[in-house]
Amino acid sequence: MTESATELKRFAADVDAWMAENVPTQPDFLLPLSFLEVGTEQQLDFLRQWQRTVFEAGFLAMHWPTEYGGQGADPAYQAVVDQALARYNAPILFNTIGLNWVGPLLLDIGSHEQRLRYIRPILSAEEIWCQGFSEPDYGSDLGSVQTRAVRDGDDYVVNGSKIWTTLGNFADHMILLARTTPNLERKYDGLSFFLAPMGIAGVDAQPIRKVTGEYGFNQVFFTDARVPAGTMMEGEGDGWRVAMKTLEYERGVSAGQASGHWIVSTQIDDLIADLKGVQRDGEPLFQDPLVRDDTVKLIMEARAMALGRKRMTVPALNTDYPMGLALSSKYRGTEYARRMKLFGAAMQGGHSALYVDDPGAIRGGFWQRAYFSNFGATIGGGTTQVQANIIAEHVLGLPK
Amino acid sequence: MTESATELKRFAADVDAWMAENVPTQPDFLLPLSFLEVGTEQQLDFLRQWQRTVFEAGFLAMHWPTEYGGQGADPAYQAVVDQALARYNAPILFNTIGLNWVGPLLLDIGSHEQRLRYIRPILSAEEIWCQGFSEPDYGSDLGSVQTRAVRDGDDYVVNGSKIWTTLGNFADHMILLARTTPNLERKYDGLSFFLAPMGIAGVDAQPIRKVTGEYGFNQVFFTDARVPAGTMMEGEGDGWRVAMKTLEYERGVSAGQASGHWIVSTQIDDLIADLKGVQRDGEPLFQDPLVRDDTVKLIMEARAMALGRKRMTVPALNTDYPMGLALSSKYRGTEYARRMKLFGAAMQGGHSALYVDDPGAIRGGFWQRAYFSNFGATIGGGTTQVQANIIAEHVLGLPK
Amino acid sequence: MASVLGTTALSLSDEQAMLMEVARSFVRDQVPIERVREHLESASGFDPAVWAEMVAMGWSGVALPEAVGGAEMGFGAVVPIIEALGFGVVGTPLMSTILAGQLLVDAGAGAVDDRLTAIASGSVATVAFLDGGDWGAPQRSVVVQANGSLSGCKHFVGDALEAAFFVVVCEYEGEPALALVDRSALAAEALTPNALIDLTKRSASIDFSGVKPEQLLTGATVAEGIERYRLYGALLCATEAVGTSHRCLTALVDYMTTRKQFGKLIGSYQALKHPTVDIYCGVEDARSFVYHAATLIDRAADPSDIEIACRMAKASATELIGYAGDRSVQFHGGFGFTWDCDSTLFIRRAQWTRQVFGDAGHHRKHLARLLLDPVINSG
Amino acid sequence: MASVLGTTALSLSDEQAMLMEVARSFVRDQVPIERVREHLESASGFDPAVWAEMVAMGWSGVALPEAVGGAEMGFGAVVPIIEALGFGVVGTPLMSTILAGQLLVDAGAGAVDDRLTAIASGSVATVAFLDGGDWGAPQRSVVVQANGSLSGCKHFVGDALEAAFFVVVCEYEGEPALALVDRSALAAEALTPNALIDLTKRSASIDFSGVKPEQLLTGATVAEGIERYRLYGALLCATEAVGTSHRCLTALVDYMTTRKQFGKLIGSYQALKHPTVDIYCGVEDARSFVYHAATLIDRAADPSDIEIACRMAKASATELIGYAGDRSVQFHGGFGFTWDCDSTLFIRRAQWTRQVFGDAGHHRKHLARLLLDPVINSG
Repeated sequence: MTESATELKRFAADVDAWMAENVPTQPDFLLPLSFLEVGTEQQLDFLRQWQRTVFEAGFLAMHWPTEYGGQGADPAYQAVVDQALARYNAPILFNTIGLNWVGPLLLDIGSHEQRLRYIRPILSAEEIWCQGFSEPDYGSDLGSVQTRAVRDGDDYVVNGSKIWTTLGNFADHMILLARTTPNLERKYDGLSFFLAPMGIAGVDAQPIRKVTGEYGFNQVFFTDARVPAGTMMEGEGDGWRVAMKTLEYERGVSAGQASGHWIVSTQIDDLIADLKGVQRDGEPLFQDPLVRDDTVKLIMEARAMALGRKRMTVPALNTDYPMGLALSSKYRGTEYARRMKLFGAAMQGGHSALYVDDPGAIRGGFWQRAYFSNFGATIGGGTTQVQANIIAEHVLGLPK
Repeated sequence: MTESATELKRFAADVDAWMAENVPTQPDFLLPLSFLEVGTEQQLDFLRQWQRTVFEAGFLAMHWPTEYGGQGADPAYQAVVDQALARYNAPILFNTIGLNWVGPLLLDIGSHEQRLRYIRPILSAEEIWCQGFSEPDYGSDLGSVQTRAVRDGDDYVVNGSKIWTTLGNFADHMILLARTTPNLERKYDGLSFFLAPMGIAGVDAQPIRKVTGEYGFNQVFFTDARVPAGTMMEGEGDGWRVAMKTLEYERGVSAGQASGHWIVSTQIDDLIADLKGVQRDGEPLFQDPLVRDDTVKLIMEARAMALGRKRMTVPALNTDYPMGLALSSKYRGTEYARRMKLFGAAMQGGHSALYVDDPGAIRGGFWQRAYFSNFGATIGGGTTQVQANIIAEHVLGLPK
Repeated sequence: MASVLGTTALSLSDEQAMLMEVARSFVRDQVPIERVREHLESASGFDPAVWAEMVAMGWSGVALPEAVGGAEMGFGAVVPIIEALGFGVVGTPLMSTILAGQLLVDAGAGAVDDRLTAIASGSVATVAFLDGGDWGAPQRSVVVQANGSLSGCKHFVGDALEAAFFVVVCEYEGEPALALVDRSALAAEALTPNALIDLTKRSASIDFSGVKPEQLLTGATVAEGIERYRLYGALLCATEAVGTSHRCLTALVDYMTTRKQFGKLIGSYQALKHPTVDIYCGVEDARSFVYHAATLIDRAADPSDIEIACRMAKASATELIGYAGDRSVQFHGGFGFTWDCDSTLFIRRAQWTRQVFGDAGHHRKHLARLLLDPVINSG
Repeated sequence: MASVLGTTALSLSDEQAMLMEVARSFVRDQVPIERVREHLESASGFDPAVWAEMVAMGWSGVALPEAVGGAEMGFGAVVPIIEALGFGVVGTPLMSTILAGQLLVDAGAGAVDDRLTAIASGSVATVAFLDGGDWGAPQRSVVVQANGSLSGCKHFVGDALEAAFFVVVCEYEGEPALALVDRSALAAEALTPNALIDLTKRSASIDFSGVKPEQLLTGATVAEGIERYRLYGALLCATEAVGTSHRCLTALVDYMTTRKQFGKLIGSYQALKHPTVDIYCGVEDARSFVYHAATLIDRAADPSDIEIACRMAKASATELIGYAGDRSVQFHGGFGFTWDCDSTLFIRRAQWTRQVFGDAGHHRKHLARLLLDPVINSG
């Protein structure tokens, strides 16, 4: 074993010990399954405290520069932490827009001052971030953003509305895509990108209730809100390019996220463990040949995706479609998760009819809620159907 | 029982007796599974003789007027015959373009002279018909027909090429869609419809070999072929309308076909009978729970379609989508057949690897050949994908 | 050898057609979806005024004998009514009550006329059937003890809080029996309401231990009645799901013909258009199965034909509503993910429908027995 | 408790990468599909010159020990070669020969070096395995009789007409055994060639009755070797199918980016585009499984990990090529239905691949045993 491998192993042991000690037990209220569903102050306070604890223990942004709050280590160290968080079923690190998109973006193209100003509060969860890209009439179609930002002195006066704004009602800042020049021939050229404060006059976040019955999304209304011109990233008209860069982080095409632990990890192992006791037609569920066949299909799909991630690291096996595995990972992963969670929800017999408030529900109705909740992933950030177009066009070269 | 019901029952008994006596045994060469695959003279002669026999027995076009060769009876009588033909596994009545499209079309909008001239030879199989709609570059897109027909004296001079012309190399006449006026704003207005003779100079049919290894389709080349102007149906520019009328017969939306027995009937019952003896993992095939489940799905699908046909006759159950069941029948039926035949081909273990020339093949490789052959139905006459568009737009009112 | 494709009997009587018309109008005019939504989080889940109107129209007794105040139109007459209610996603105790009434008719042989009379005039009744979560189990764990009182619990008892009395599937001297229990015989704490995924539905667990039934039905008709209850229940849930799936389809088509993305109506994208066609085809199929079963039931057809038809209806409708509900959320995009989108109602109904009276795989397993075994064992 | 997701070992040695490069170039430059087509209806199904070149490159002995003239690069080294041949839809006896050689290595323990030497220098060998059409059966119906001669038939013996000798899976004194039979020991009429659906493949039924094997292998290594033969066979067929499916994908994409209908390239229609994306994802998955298995085999990993990986590879590749071949015919439209379209080769290969060494359902049944039983029995 090389020296660095030995060190990493020792670190993993330390992390393990820390997790055993520090991962909090489940509170008596529902915790969000992902950062998309923080709906109550109670949840917010709990998650804020937990993220701060992880940050202060030195287990967040392991591979970011120390001067901004990171640990200056190899990315492998963060992977070790994230795996331990999943293994210990730890609460999520919820400030995800900040941790995974804004942070990497600032480290990539931000100024030293911007990094100093924004990154540490992201890590400590003192400042919450949200994203203002989608609009009510243009879900996946960012080129058509209508929210206007008009220069007036040192500010831009913003009018319009953003939707599906995760954490919008709790956020201190928003990465905001707005139109600074209307009616250009190339509509993309009229957009600009702001690190906009949320606590200013004229910004109003209205929570949206979801199919799960919970909250977490907002519609954010801007009415003559004065966003300081100094919060613009790059120049006027560069917004599209910056937003596309941000989406690369979202789609996981680029690395650099402070932590991958933004969603409660749900594996087919959990499904088998949770449903082992279910009886179906008088026999244990997993004795039913059809259930076995379906379960094996799901296991194979999960292993195929895991192998695909491994295969990305073997260049000789990626010559035909160099970006293919990466570009298809959201398409594959979110649809797999939908089907797997649905299977978990569906195979409970009568208990499939119960929801989270029923004390008799299997694992508190986890699978039913997870299935519903998962539509956030197959719709948000480019629907499955849009993802299929992206793969067809960018990996296979099929026409638009 | 009403008088007419008693009569019909007596007729059914007569038909039964006739079939028992007259349905020929399987010859020592492959017979076509449908009229789309008549590839050899041997097959042609056999089928021509068989159709003539059925016609002369008075069992063809039972519901067409007697003056043109029909029997002037109720359509129910033809249904009885067709069911008996299927039950006795009789060879197909192969002159299908004539029997099912041209005949009904002439009875619908043809002149008395045209009916007298063409219908009887269609029924007796003395004259074979083919259809010239599709062209190499425009499969399902009939509006773009390029074959030109230019008026010259009493003829139209035709140049161009038609493809997927079933029976084209054996046919005496073609229903031909050609462009008489080019470059119109509404391209549909430039088309005309001919009952074109095939035995004239400048018409050349080249057989096309199919995925099954057999023949049956042709590409037909027209080189300054002189088609008499008198063979035009309706007027110049009416071709699109007449062709659409013809397609209604093809899609089964309108009734009137001389016989429905143009394809070897393949039912899930046959599949079960043929595969009963197959062993799978050391047990009889139909003891395997997954095979049982898949088989039940296919049975249900077949029953659903049969119920759908029955339901078309119950107006109160067709108020929501009045034409829906009819317009979706090709989409449903051909895709069901593909999956069913594939299942029959796939569930034979090692024998699935055999093809029609192997004496050890189950039922002479019927299922493998039928699966391949079935693509003619999911591609021809508007692909499955085009059919889905038709249903979406014409039944549900979704946009183009 | 008979074809596995079997009978294709399918018809609709003038009375059924009339009921369909009336029920559709009622739902359209009286129970718009906004009215349904007002009761999603209430204790009963429905509007008592709506229920009263349904009773006034005679729906709770439509299949009951005239002697007890019913319309004696046959069980098939229930189908167009339930389908219309499914279309409206209307939650009421009608299905529970009709199924309880029919079980009493099938098993009770005249000994329960007072209860049937009560049902016909709007008394809510329900069958306490499930011992646990397994619809495929025998459901015999509640036992009539030597002292005549019951022991054991029943689960997922539909509309239990509204029910005036319960038909409890139980065991008496080793044989299946039905115990009739009046609501008044139960202590309040004997009922534990469920939090169901379908917010238009209600059920509860009930502890019947120590309760003395006021009447006990036994004998051959009971066992047969219970088997028929499983099938009739499957059929009505399938029927309801056909209605709901049809509503889901119309909502989806409406959205797809008005919502634009990337400059085009989303209904023009084949990725949405073609699955919607498959939902449409599924609605037609499941609807055919449902009316096929309704036709056979009232003809007193071969029992195995009725069983096949009911099971096909449930298997078909279950798959349909599961697919329709799921795709409805997805194809509505962001809006589909919100509480305010009616897809929420459809996808939640789909989860409830799937399991109740057995899911598609359960029914196909029985269908394989019914359809394949006779053929493959015939040498 | 270990996760059912198991190991994700996956790597490629430099030698394997080099072989991949060489094999791909060879297929691209030397065996274009037109050359394959020339032999579709010939007796052998392949061009002897192509086979000679493959032997010259050492491919028949790539996994055999150096002692017998092999390259001793491990069985995983076979995978990139077979994948490339799959991409070319090239029919040769390489797979049969390599599997026969590996079975002798696994079961023969040094007693068969002359045969292995012959294989390494290009002698065609094959395993006579199937008693009938059931890949899941024990295959023990050919028996070594008291007089030392065989009784019984084998079916679907790959490349039988080209084979110089046969490794016959049989039974000796109630135990599995391998009989080595030279081609010269068979009368001409003992072989009945099949007419296969895949025109690049060849097989025959062989009646071994009365034939005296020149050598008989018995003992524990034989039973193990036969089990490994089932897995290695599954893996190589999966590997070949990955290559063919990939070729099918490229052909489909080519057509979809050049053919127009209704004024647009057909590749722009989502009804064709999205299923093609699913074929692409299937190719990536199956390819990962294949190289995963190849990695584990050469690491002498836990036998159950190897078994799981091989079975996943076959299950995955079988479903993939079935779907790809079918959609390829459909999406090529009228042209897809013709003999001249290469979809003909793909869809025919798919039918052959599905059944050989067991179909997807067969392997998933075993995977359920391997993956689920330990977990659900662990209390």
